[in-house]
Amino acid sequence: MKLIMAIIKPFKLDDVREALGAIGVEGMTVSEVKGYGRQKGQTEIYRGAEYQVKFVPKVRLDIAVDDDIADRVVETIRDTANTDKIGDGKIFVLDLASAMRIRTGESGNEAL
Amino acid sequence: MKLIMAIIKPFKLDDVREALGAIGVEGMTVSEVKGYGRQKGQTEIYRGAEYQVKFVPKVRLDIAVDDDIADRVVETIRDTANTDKIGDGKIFVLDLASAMRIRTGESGNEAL
Amino acid sequence: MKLIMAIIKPFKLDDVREALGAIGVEGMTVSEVKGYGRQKGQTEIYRGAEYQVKFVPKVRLDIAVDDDIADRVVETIRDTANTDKIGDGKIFVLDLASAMRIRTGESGNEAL
Amino acid sequence: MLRRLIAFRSVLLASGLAVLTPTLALAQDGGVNGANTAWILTATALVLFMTLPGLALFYGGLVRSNNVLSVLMHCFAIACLVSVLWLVAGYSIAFGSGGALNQWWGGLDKAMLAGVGMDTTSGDLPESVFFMFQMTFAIITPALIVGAYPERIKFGAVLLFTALWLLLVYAPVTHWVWGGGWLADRNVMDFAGGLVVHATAGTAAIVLALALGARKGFPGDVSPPHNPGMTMIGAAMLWVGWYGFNGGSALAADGAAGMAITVTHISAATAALTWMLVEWIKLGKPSLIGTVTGAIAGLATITPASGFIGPVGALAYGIVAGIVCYIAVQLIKQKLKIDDSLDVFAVHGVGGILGTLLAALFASPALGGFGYGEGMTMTSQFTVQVIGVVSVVAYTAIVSLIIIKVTQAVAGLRSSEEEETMGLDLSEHGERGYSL
Amino acid sequence: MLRRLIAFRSVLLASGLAVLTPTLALAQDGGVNGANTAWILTATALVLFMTLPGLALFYGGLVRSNNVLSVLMHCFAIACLVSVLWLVAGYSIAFGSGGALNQWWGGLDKAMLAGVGMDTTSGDLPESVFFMFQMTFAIITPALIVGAYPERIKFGAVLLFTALWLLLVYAPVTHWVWGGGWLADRNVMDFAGGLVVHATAGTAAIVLALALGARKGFPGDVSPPHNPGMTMIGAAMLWVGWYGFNGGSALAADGAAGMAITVTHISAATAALTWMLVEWIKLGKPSLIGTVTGAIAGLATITPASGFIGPVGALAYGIVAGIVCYIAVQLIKQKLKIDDSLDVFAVHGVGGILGTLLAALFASPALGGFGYGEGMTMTSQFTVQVIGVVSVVAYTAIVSLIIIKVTQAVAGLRSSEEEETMGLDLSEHGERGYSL
Amino acid sequence: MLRRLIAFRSVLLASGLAVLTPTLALAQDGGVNGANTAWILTATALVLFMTLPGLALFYGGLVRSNNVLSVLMHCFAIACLVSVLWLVAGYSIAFGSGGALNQWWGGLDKAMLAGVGMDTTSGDLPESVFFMFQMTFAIITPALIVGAYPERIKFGAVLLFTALWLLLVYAPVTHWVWGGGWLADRNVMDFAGGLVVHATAGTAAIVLALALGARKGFPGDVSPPHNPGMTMIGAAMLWVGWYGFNGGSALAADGAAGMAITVTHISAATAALTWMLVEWIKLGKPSLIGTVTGAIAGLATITPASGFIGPVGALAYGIVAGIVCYIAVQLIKQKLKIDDSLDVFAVHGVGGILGTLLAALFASPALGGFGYGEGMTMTSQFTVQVIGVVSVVAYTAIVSLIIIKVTQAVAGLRSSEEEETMGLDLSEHGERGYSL
Ligand SMILES: Nc1ncnc2c1ncn2[C@@H]1O[C@H](COP(=O)(O)OP(=O)(O)O)[C@@H](O)[C@H]1O
Ligand SMILES: Nc1ncnc2c1ncn2[C@@H]1O[C@H](COP(=O)(O)OP(=O)(O)O)[C@@H](O)[C@H]1O
Ligand SMILES: Nc1ncnc2c1ncn2[C@@H]1O[C@H](COP(=O)(O)OP(=O)(O)O)[C@@H](O)[C@H]1O
Repeated sequence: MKLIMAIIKPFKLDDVREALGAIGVEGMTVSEVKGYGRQKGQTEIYRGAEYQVKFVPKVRLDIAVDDDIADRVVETIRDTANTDKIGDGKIFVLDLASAMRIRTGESGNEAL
Repeated sequence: MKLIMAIIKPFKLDDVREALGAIGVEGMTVSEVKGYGRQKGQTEIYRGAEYQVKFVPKVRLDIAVDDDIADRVVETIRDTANTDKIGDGKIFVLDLASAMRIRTGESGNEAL
Repeated sequence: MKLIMAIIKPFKLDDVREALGAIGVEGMTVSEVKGYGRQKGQTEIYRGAEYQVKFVPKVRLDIAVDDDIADRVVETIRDTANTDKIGDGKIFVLDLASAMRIRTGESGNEAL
Repeated sequence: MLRRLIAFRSVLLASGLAVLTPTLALAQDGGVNGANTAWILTATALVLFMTLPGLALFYGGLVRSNNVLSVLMHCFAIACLVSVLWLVAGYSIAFGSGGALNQWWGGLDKAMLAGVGMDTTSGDLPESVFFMFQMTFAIITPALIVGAYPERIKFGAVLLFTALWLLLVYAPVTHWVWGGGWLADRNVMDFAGGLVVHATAGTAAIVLALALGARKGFPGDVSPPHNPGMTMIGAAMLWVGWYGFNGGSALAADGAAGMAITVTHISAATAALTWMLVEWIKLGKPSLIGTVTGAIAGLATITPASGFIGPVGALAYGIVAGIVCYIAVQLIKQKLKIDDSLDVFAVHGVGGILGTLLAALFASPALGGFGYGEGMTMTSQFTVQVIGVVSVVAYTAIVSLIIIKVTQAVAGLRSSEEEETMGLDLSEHGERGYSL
Repeated sequence: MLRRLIAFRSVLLASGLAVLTPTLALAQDGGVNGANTAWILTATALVLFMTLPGLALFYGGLVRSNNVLSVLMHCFAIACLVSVLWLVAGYSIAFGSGGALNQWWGGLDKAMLAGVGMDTTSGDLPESVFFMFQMTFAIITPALIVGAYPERIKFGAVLLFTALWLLLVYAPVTHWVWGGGWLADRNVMDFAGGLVVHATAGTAAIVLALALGARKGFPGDVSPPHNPGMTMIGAAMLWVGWYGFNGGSALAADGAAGMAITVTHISAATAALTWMLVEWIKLGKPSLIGTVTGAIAGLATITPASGFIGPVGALAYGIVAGIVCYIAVQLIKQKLKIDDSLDVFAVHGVGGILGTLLAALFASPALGGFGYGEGMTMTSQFTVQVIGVVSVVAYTAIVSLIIIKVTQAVAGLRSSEEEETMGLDLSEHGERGYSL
Repeated sequence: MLRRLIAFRSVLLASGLAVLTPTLALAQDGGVNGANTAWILTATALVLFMTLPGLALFYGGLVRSNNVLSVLMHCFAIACLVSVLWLVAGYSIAFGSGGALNQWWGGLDKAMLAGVGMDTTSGDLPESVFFMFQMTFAIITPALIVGAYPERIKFGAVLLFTALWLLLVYAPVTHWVWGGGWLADRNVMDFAGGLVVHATAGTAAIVLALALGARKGFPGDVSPPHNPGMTMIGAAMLWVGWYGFNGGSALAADGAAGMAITVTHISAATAALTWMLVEWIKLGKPSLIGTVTGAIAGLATITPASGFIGPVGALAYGIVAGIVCYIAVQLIKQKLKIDDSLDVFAVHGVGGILGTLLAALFASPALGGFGYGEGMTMTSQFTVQVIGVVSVVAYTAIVSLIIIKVTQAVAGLRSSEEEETMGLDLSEHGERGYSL
């Protein structure tokens, strides 16, 4: 199993979720995060003074998936979250040692 | 060492923390996350229009532990966070390459 | 590649970000988290009743880096985030199976 | 000449209420009545408070969190812009004596308050006080329209539309009804602005909503109100301020003002409870936003009638307002799919029109009301009310549409999709609502 | 007949203050005094503002973030419900002339404001104005009780309890004290509602808190106030509105009103500083919530005395209120472990009772006060005050308990544990407070 | 003796405005005018509302989220402290008759309101009402200074500085200008507090900002306002309350009050639009915070002139205020790098001084104003205004500096760096602003 961690632009969340649903991924966990990278944050101006907002709001998806479909999930996220503009984000893949569904105690692929 | 990442219902947080304390786990890091899965979010109605809240508020625990007790930690979370209702959440386990305590520079099990 | 996950004190965020920039790490993802550990939260008092805040606000950095510089990144965080006081936080290192930049589709070290 | 007061007084006199205790003993011709002045000064502050910050909060809580500042900005900037224009020409168009054209507008004699000093009076009030009191009405009317276009309009369009609309719609209509124009001559009953304020704002709102198009995602996928508590605070302030709106429209600190706030309050309370019950029965839960919306519906609906009907009539007004405005919201949003985003027409337009028509009924002494003007009967009054509603709605719709076309040509109406997604706070004003 | 005004005036006259400058020259028998009307119209708006949104915010900031809307909803719905009931029967029970039973209640003669028109007067005010002013008191009193039961009560129970309580407790007690009933006959001193408002609300609150049981986790593990700034805003609005509450209770724009707001303000300021200092000394830090709570304690405490005592007495009132109410909070919550969640009894009940008793002392000219009614001395007055407190508290406690039992049987009192965990905003109203 | 009123009236009389409609018919010597009393009671509530919660919110929204409660606490505690001190000595120093030293201060005759009862009058108002009205001015002035020192000052220092400053700066300067002191004798024009309120507060603010040093990270790296909506709400409340501030300063419900609120409102609206336009042109976007700051600048600037100039003058005031205060903010923060954190001097100090000087110009009937006092011309008046500004600013600066040194020695001024990083909410008050 893999744990796929994707950092994407917030307004792409709904699209990505739907695209993943279409290929059979029904569960995921989402967090609001702040990204630092090439893309710079907005400048805000209050009473004439500039405030450089150093972070850019991003959304992070954590998705545990079976090894079989990991590549397809990565591709799907890539295709859907892509806007060809700087700051589109990253997809990281980690090996998952084990997984368990709390409600049933099932583990492995059953748990996802 | 393992990094145990558990997604649970928010109101179970205190119980889980206490149960883990009882088996010797004193440290953890908690984030507020939103879960997508079988459990659906609440419907809210404003002026007669329905708003389907697509996410369910969840809490995510990240707990770094020695390999020895990893299984016991997973079991304890499972037992305490379980309500037998849909949406109870998941426990994922990852291998941890290394750990360090910033204050002292200790590493490995000492750092936890 | 490694995924370095560091839990630090919020007011150290800017220092750490700058120090990492100085050694060539330009990207990272930041989340606000709550820490449980040796350091205890603030006590608040409202109308004479004590409220023990059990969590301590922390900031979590997720940084994907090339294996080469992983150790240097860990050391840099350690040095910059250290205040010699309890609650300075932890640095965890995980192995990263793969990485991809959404915008370009580049993968591996190119993606970071 | 203060036709509004005179018109109102004559209504009372004609209906046998001439025995109204004379509180005006102090005010000889041209004299100032200190007590009435004290109350209208207060009422002016109360009505300003309705917009700043009442209405701004009421609307601000209903939008997404990344548009809250833009809504506050709309209300604030409109208040400023209207104030200046009211001085420059608006007041004169509304309350000047337009000479030969007096049926249609008040002319420009009083532009820049020409000839008005500390000792100039209007009725038994200093004219400066009457000018200010009326200005707060001129402010809130275009501010009500803000509810039609949040989350997607350009800020420049808000300003240009408002400026033209104030001078070309609000000021003339005010003259017709309160300034001695053709509807006043026909004895139309509009105590505190069912036609002048709510019908005009509601009509303009729906025209603008249609011209602008719906928000991205409407109707199925728009975000819920980001802060219902803010909306409740705004509603509470509107309610309190409405004492000045309707009570101040008596232009005196007397029993007419007291009765006006009584019926106003009862209608608001009844409509809120009614809306709450409807939701409870239909949806299973009574919501805060529904309840406070009901109160505003009750307030808007009784506004034109608040000087003419009694407490029992006010109960009826509240029940009708709660049910009809609730249905109107569902109809316009869900059936007609018009994104009048914060329901300006359904609440204010429908309420104002309804209240104006029902006034002809409930003014009847048989229904606890205080009677009709000289020579008027329930039927003749109702006819006049219908004429008033139709002409004001039609005029407002047509002129608003023209103004919208001009605005679109000059300043553009709608933000880009990217700006809409980002939220107007950042895209139009460069600010964020909450850094918690 | 306006016994309250008369009682108060006679107190002043009897104490040698007959030389009060006659501001009432305009008001012959049955005449309306415009200046007084202007002030009481304003005071009515101010007191409504205390509940909507003042008290709602004061309480709303103190609960968990997922209960904030339910608290606002309680206050808003209570305001609406009481308004309608006040028209239907409440006002008549409180201020009607009850005939043979006038010692106990005012009867139903004035139900639906029967016989009250624009020109009906009460003293030198239009009766509609007096009706409205008193209505705002009737609104805030059951709204104060909201602080006893947040985060765990069913919404239906709030409505049913409030309706019965208004008619069976508030209205009769008001008649006893201000409507010409048996306590008025005994010259009880309660200028603006120490007994009528604060003692009744506080007593009902603690009875209800006991009947309902504590919140989950109380006392060790409840959440801290989710928004102390909101509480401060509410407290500020309550303070400003209290000028209308106590200053309006003079029912005139004169030196009595001026002195009432003076002592009211001084007591609030002093009590806030006192509470702040107590916290600073005892807990090491002065808190915002403590300071504003002190101000409210000072306001509640001086309310019954605000027409009878002088500025130096007000300083003493403030110090005593700050210390005694602080101790009362600790005692009830920490010692007795009663979850009167937002300290209604400790602040309002204790404050109102304390202020009522101390009034007998500080009304003494020797202590800077303005004296007693005809034939009264400090001792005889104190006896009357004790009788007033004991009877009002006992009556309120007993009748409230019966109402609670009825409510429990009809509507149920308490939410399920799951609903409580989820928060009442979602479980009872289907809304969320913040989507930031 | 009420020199302020007399001074003002004489200005009017001398300038040929003696025909002001006599609204004061009721008030014989020592008599109370009910209408004026009603209005000043209201104005008192409005001005209190400006600080609690208006100014508190205006400032609270501009700081970081972990300092919001400390700012609210500063305003609230200052209000309480000043109220008690105003009773104890402040009012007497400002408005007592200081005997031989009356040019400089009012002495202690009226300390604790000695000799003031319900029937004591000041002009045609009950003295208690005048005392309270003036108290609300005494509250807001030191509260304005809060904007200079947020996020880094010790709470004890706030209290000690405020107490000394009220008695040693505010009260004497008030006596000079409004209490019959040396500047009143020279016919200085300051209708509602350009010198007394805004110049003193602004001057003290910049001295304190210099003594305290800048916030960590200033200027490049401070956090943006955490809640601009809160700031807008506060600004709206300040605007509404300002009707009481400037309109109440007429001390009567008459045409002078009406004209005062007219010009006040026009100046606020114009300055807001001006500031908005400047930002739009210079920075590409009009911001909410800029716009509301402009309104406050317009209000502060017209304050000293609001009884002397006409509506066209008010337009000019608004434009000048918007531009000059905008430049002043940039100059002080960006050029001089002085961390007067919320721009107290740039907005209130500069505005108040500017308005005081311009009053000599725009009072001219040729510019639509209402003329000068007996024997005064534009030139002689301007000279007096310059003397007033220089002496008030110099006196305030010197005495404030001494008070700061004393405060530093006794209580310490500045929080530790760790406390500053943590935020004053937790470090000084043990509370958190938001638990959402
Ligand atoms: N090395 C990294 N480790 C973790 N997250 C990163 C890293 N680099 C970038 N990110 C995340 O990816 C986001 C997008 O990166 P950015 O450099 O702005 O654009 P792009 O990916 O298009 O080059 C950042 O905002 C940050 O959240
Ligand atoms: N594949 C997944 N990867 C990551 N998180 C998941 C995944 N599936 C579910 N989750 C998380 O677990 C939570 C519970 O899952 P859900 O399907 O609702 O219930 P259950 O686990 O009882 O079947 C979700 O809200 C989500 O946060
Ligand atoms: N076992 C653990 N797993 C994950 N996070 C941990 C663990 N132990 C501590 N932490 C995180 O590190 C932070 C600091 O730990 P703490 O014990 O307070 O101080 P220190 O690291 O100085 O001994 C905690 O607040 C928590 O966020």
